[in-house]
Amino acid sequence: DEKIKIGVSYPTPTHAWAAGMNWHAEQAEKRLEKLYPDVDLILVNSPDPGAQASALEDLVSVHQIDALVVLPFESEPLTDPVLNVKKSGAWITVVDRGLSQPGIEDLYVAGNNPELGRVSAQYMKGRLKDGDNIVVLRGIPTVIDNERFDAFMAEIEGSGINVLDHKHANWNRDDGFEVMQDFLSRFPDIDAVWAQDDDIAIGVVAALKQAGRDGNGMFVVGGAGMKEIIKGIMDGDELIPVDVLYPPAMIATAMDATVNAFKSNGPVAGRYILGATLITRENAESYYFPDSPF
Amino acid sequence: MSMDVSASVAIIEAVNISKSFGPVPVLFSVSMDVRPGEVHALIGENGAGKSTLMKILSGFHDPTSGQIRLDGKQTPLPPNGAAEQLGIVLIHQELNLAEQMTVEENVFLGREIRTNGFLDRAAMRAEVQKYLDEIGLDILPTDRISKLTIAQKQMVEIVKAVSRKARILIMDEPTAVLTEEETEVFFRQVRKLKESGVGIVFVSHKLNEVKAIADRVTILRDGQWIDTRPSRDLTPDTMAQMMVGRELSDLYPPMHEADVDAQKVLEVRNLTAPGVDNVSFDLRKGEILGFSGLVGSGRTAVFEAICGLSPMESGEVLLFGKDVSNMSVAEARDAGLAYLTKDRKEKGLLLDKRMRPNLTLFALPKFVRNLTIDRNAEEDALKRAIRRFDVRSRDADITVGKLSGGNQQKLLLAKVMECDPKIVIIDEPTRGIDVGTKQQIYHFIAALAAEGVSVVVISSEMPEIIGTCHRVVVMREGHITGILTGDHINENEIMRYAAGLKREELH
Amino acid sequence: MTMSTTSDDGEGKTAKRQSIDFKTLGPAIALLILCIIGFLLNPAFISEGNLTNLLTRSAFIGIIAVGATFVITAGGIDLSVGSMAAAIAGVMIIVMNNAVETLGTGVPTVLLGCGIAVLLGIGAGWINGALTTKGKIEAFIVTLGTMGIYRSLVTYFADGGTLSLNFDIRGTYRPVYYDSFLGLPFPVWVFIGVAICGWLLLNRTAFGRYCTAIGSNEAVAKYSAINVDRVKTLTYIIQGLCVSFATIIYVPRLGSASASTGVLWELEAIAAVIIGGTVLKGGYGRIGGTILGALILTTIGNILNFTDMISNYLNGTMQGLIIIVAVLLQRSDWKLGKN
Amino acid sequence: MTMSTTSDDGEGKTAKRQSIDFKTLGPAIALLILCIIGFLLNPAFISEGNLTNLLTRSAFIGIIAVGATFVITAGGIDLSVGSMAAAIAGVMIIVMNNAVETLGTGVPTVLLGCGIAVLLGIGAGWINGALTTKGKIEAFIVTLGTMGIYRSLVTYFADGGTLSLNFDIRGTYRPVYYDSFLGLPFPVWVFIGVAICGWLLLNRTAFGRYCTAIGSNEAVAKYSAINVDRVKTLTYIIQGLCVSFATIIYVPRLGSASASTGVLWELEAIAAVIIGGTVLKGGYGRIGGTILGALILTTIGNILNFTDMISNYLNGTMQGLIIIVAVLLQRSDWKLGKN
Ligand SMILES: Nc1ncnc2c1ncn2[C@@H]1O[C@H](COP(=O)(O)OP(=O)(O)OP(=O)(O)O)[C@@H](O)[C@H]1O
Ligand SMILES: Nc1ncnc2c1ncn2[C@@H]1O[C@H](COP(=O)(O)OP(=O)(O)OP(=O)(O)O)[C@@H](O)[C@H]1O
Ligand SMILES: [Mg+2]
Ligand SMILES: [Mg+2]
Repeated sequence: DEKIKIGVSYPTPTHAWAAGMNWHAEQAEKRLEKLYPDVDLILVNSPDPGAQASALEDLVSVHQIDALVVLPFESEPLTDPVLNVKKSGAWITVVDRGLSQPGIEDLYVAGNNPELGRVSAQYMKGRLKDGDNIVVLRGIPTVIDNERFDAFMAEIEGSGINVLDHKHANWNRDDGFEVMQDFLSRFPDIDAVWAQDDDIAIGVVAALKQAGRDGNGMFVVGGAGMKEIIKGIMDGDELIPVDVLYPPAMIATAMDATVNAFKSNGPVAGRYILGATLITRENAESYYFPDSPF
Repeated sequence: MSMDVSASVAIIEAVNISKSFGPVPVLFSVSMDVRPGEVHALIGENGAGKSTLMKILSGFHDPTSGQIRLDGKQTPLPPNGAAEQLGIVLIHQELNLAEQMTVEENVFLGREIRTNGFLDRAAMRAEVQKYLDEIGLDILPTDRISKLTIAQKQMVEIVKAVSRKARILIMDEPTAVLTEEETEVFFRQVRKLKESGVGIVFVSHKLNEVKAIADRVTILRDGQWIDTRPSRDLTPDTMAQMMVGRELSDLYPPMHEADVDAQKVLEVRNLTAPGVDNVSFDLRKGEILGFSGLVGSGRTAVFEAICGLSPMESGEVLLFGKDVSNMSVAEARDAGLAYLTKDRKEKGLLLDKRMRPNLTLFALPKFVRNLTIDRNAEEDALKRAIRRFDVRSRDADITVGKLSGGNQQKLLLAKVMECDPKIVIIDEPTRGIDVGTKQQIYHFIAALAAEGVSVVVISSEMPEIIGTCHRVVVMREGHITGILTGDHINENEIMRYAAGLKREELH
Repeated sequence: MTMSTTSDDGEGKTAKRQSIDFKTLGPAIALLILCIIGFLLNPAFISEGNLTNLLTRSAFIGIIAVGATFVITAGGIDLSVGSMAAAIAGVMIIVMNNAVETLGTGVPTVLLGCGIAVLLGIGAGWINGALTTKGKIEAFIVTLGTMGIYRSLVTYFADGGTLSLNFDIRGTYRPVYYDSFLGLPFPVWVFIGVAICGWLLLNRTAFGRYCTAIGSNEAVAKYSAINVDRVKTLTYIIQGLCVSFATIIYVPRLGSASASTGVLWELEAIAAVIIGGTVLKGGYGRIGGTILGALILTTIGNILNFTDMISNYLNGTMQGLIIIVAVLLQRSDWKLGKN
Repeated sequence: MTMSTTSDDGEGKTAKRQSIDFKTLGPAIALLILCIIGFLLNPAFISEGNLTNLLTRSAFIGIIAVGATFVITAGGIDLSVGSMAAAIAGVMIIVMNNAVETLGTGVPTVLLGCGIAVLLGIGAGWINGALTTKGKIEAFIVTLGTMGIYRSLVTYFADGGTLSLNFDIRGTYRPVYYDSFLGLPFPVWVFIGVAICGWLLLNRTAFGRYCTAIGSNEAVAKYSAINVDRVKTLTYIIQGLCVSFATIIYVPRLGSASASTGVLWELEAIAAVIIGGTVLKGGYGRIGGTILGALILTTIGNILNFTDMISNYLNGTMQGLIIIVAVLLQRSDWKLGKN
């Protein structure tokens, strides 16, 4: 058959943000396949970089794809495998994590990690004063985490706000809870928490409530745009008053654009960088997807 | 002392039992019965099928054909020792204890005393202690099996069996690892049980014991029933003859005088090691040196230290004049010194492997050509060993664990001899071996010595020591109490040194 | 100061041997040293709040490890516990959320959830046990397989994301994690209860002896007319039940379950068991040691959160080193049973 | 049709028994069935490209699993292989990147990297072996500890991110993964080489016999003049060496190493070994089976990429089920063997 085959490859969702992305990808698949009967989207997810490289090989050798939309597990290890797909003649769209070699992809769609750190820090600076103390809970040690963290620290620098310590909470609620419990035992005076991610933030909030330290203007800044958090912001939650967007729906954007590369006569190739919008009570409504798992 | 049992009805009867393992037949229509209050001995060569018959009688194996009658009624026995509920208890030939558990736990395994669902450990300990006291065994109910000597383990097995209130008690070579005193203690228990009407089946290669304790004797040969007779009609010699099917000449070979000026091949000076206290002795070329003593007197410990199996604490060992203190087992082997363990199941053989890898394991470097193992050489060695040591297995491909006990012992001997040692230490050489083969082994030892190999025989069987050795070292509590030669080698003398009644000034 | 050296369960009159029993005391000493280090790093370590947190956290791994002690003592292994916990938590949440309409958001719904958890734990344990005994597949493979299955099931139920408990039920259920009784949080009480029951079962009942016997020598156990398959299956069922209990106190903590719930708990549980002195090949189990092992593991994590002297990245290195050293300490006079 | 039931060392001529030995053929049959399923799902499964991919992918796990066969046969276990691979890859990359200035970006640098990898593998294996034998710590704990240590070291070296190989060296090194010789990619040749060496070593040399003997009964091995500690340590060193080889062909594939490199490889390797028929308690090892086990695992993953009939989330479920069924298949005639 003469269908246009588009492979979509991303990491196996093991946390809510990725699940949200998976949801948006599936929604987009249904929508696009209905809209264009001659387009077949093939969604594959992989549990680690090696498996993703294998999946890319399979997309080429078995499915003979015409285009690839890929959210690389990690940039470095997947650069060569994507390059190999490119060599088969397929159109390449890279999502979120850029490859380590320029010029492979035709299209790049991404969130903005440093921006996420920077926006979070700016909000902190706006709410806190000289001499206030914060703690930072980081994600899984990865480039993404480093980019967010470095930008955050650079922005905080010189503001007089003390970062007491930072530990990895692995974008995980349980770890967020336990690390925060220990921070609370260790530091008697904490004024705010940068949790970087909404899952961690949920754990942090549970620890704060348990220790009874959720009052006195204490607040937590997470990130990514989980629906429960956004709902909370809409309802005026004081503990998590804002969120910084890192939209899982970017995969859908990428799929749309890739299909357009075959269907539209407008130019598609290029770079699309999505902003790290600060979600507040005022704009929360427009980022709320109650049906998404995220 | 044997009461008249011919009149009473059998408790258990095996009728025309045949058994094959796969295509290999092992028993051919064998019948035997056990009456209340009798001791029925079962004798036969290694591999005759005694253990197999015992396992069938107690439900551990199913017969291929034939039936088991209990109190005159045909009864299929439940498997895996559940026949205990019917009053049938078996002591396996191979020790059957959980090593990491305590004496008490083992004795009561599977039938613990409980109150309100919880173990009544005090009651169980008291019970075990009672039995231990009764047979004079100096261990605690809380001792772990792994710390006991083989003989102690065997006694625990006996306690376990005796404590089970059996109607039929089947014992497969319970005395193989016991000394005469222990055997005496054990026989006292047996007589007591007998008086209370228990039927006892007893397998042994020690024909004197059979004569002493049995009321009737059944003889098996190559899986065939030969005869069942009252023991008063038999002598050890006639028994041996019926087992082997031919007349046996002298058990012990004529003793060749050792050359007292021969080169000293092994000199041990002031050896101290775990369980060994300041031991010194020499061994000459072509000499057969006996090591006697009570169980736990440290004979094994001496040679384990010499051969690198346990660490030496002090002293020195000269092998062919060279100081070799604290060498490894491999170095000992390469220097021509080999030790044959008395514990064939735990330390001697890989029970889940076949004969070939077992035979060559100790001397494996000898079979390496071009970095790989020469399998043809291995096969040849196996053929030779089977001939030389008369290892009988009806199916050459079975794992060693399935060989009969005596044949395992022969294979173990073959394994150690495979490295052509110049000095060989044989710990309990004839444990579980039938008379015919015993004779072969004694002749074999004598022949080795005649060829110039030095042999150390560690044995708890006094006649064996007396019948084969040129000199005898007697040990007690880790040290040497005497070294006997010539006419001094007799039972009385050895016993007095072993019991500590007499002590020689050695230097 | 004299102590017995028997590798005994610490009873028996062994007065004849006078020395320090590292095998038994090893884990306790290791824990003590860790606590001292913790205190030196930061005196807040021994604050009541921190100690309570520590105990409560240990409860999850500790309860699971008590079950693992049985499985390992009987010569088995269960790698599926972490995923099993996640799957049970997931199903529990789904059931409770769906029960809101009929049963409301009160205690009945929570009890229903707990009941389901217990049933699932028993069922999952039985599956592992039956596949190992009846199917004669190595426990390692069976439970590696079920580990993958449960993990992917919870991912499937959660659609890759997080299953969250209805907020109103959470209100009812919360106290099970957060409230205390006589100064100790409920999870700690559950832990104590499970530990005592486990100890009694292993050391004071025939069943416990059968586990040890099977782990020590299966043939001997079989020949003692012990139903080996049933006892082994029961150890897996106990393990499943322990996972249920752990899950029941885990769910009210954050009210959610996801694909990352319980990841690596199996290794932590097994590590706790072995640090506690139980022998991996079976035949010798120590519940008391297991409890200490669980506390040691939790304390290591806690201490590493208490200092910024060590690069975050090296947490794993510290953890690994401490575990090895803790075990080295108690093995120093290990030789015992061997020859 | 009668079937043989020996659980024996699989050598010896068993010609007289005419039968299907499921224990030996089980993995082969399982693989065949998988291939048929793959073909039915999508005929492209048997395309040359796909088969080559499959073999190449199996090489990593397969090579590591060959090492694991030795460790397991001798009664040990090594959980650290995945992290060890990551750490070796990390150090290799750092060394090669730094060598660019002095050695250039050509073959010498790559050879230096490979040399370092081999040394590190041997060293890491030696550490595991020495801690197990001299330190008398259970292998499970030792390697769980080193697993954490190596994993966190690579995170540390990479500063939480990814270590990537200099692009020019990559050009030189790439062929090692991507090029072919006689139609087979280089990694497959390495795999074949390692498999043959492993098979010879285990089945045809004294060393292999010693491994089996130790796994079967350590005391017997000791009394048979085998230097038990040395042989056991050597098995860990062989394992380390195999990890080195796997890493040497892995690095040119993705040109990088990070904290997520090699995660769960240890479980995959052990699974391959056991699916192949080696007994986890030791004493019986089969290199041929291990190879088939590795192929089976890779094929499962490959087939699951072939179809979107099954929810992606259920991949783990399928994988678990297939592994259990594959082993069940080969264990199906075990009953006959017992007594
Ligand atoms: N499970 C088994 N499978 C195959 N053959 C077996 C098995 N058990 C025993 N045999 C064989 O049956 C024969 C009889 O063995 P058995 O153990 O009954 O001899 P035995 O009379 O007790 O000898 P011993 O005096 O040496 O103990 C031997 O040839 C042995 O190899
Ligand atoms: N490695 C060791 N460490 C501590 N004690 C030991 C060691 N080896 C042996 N012993 C002790 O030394 C004593 C002598 O034991 P050994 O086995 O040498 O005696 P034996 O005379 O050979 O007795 P048997 O007749 O049982 O073979 C025993 O009490 C034993 O427990
Ligand atoms: Mg589609
Ligand atoms: Mg016998």
